[in-house]
Amino acid sequence: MTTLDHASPDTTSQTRTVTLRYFAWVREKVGTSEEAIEIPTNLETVAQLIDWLKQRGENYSAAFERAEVIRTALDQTHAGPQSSIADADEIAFFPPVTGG
Amino acid sequence: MTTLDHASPDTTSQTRTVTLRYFAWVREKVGTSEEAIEIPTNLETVAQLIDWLKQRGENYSAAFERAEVIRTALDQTHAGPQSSIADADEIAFFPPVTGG
Amino acid sequence: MAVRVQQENFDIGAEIAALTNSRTDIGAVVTFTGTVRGSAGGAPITTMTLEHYPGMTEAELGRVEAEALERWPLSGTLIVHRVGELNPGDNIVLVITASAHRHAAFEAAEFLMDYLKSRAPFWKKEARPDGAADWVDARETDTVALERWSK
Amino acid sequence: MAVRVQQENFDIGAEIAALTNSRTDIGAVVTFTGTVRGSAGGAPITTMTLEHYPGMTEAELGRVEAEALERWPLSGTLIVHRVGELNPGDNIVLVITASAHRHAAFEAAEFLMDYLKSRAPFWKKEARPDGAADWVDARETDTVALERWSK
Repeated sequence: MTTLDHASPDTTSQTRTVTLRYFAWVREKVGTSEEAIEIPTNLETVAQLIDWLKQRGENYSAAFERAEVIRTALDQTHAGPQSSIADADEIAFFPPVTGG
Repeated sequence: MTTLDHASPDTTSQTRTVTLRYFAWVREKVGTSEEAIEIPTNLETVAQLIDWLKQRGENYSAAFERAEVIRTALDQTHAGPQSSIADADEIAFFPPVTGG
Repeated sequence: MAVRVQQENFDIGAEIAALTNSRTDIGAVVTFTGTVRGSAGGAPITTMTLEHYPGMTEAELGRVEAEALERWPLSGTLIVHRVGELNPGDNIVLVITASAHRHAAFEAAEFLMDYLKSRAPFWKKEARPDGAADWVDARETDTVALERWSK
Repeated sequence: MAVRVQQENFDIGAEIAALTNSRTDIGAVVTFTGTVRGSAGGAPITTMTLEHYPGMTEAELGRVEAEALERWPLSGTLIVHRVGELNPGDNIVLVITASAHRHAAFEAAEFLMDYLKSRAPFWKKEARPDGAADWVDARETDTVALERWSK
């Protein structure tokens, strides 16, 4: 016998929508500058999101091949590989900056 | 019996002409910006010249009263109290500089 | 206290005048202007294209400016950064700091440039005479320059 | 590589353009502008008069500039210093340094200002609203600023 409580879905299949943005050669390798995508809610950190993205296709695996040089911003603020993405609506990936 | 050699004058009475220049409040206290004056050749240093000048009148003694704050240039190059004035044709006295 | 990202060139004299206009409490104004060099690593470049992250750029530059205002007694600051395609000799970035004291103005301008170089989301792509173009690599020295400001 | 002493104002933008004109090897330009403050020690001033030592000023600024060129890889430098009667807000001094590298440009500009402040034969006299006028006292901090450049 199941109740509503027991029927709550498996967390691995829960998703939410985030906006991903790519800049410079990360943008060129992924092939788009921006996309809204469904990500599993059990992805907790930037590093986990990058690993998940690398499974999506050759363009992603090429863009994130050297994950250690990729910089990330969560809602337009610099973040690190272990930063939590739980509250982020806009997640950006780019190479080290070269302005000025 | 005297010869020309023996007749060489006493060095204390030998003089030479130098140009003295004064700036800012040193100029105001001395009362002139520039003068050509005869100084004894036995004055060797800046400090000795200042002591000698102080005997020349109240305007000089007032200008050089606090000799430690007076700065000097010999032929337009900064010098100190113990610098030799032997080769200097233009000797300038002024307060610490305040440009910029 | 202003941050601008723009395609068009800037007029340094006019920007200083706007920042200091009719004020008599300033005393010291420092500007830094970065320009496009005509070669990279000994090889000539034909154009430099600057990409940025709209929104984050302004936010990050604003954070850097706020940090400078907290550290030094500044009467005014300005950061202007160009984007788009530029030619050798063109202006890229302008930083102005105004203060009653010259050391504050100098230090704040260096700080703003060090932070901007290491944190503001801009990326340069250099095109060569043969038509190829490469993204400029970040320089380790810029990260080192930033570290000296750690409190 | 130029030193000028003049009564008239200077145009910072025009001076930068003249120094960097048509060159693509520069990358970084730093300017310092010193201006007349409207008060000294909390009391208002009406005018500031700058006296200098013609001949020695140019010689001393030339020596300072030569020293900077020896210490840093500079593409160009300019020092302009005004003399005569100035009003609050007026420009007094302009230093420009141009280099391929921003740290060289920043350091050389600070060096030129520190040396100029402590060694160039200029003297300021400030007039107050009551008509009295006083020579500005040299500041100990300027001598301290100079000492950090000792090799």
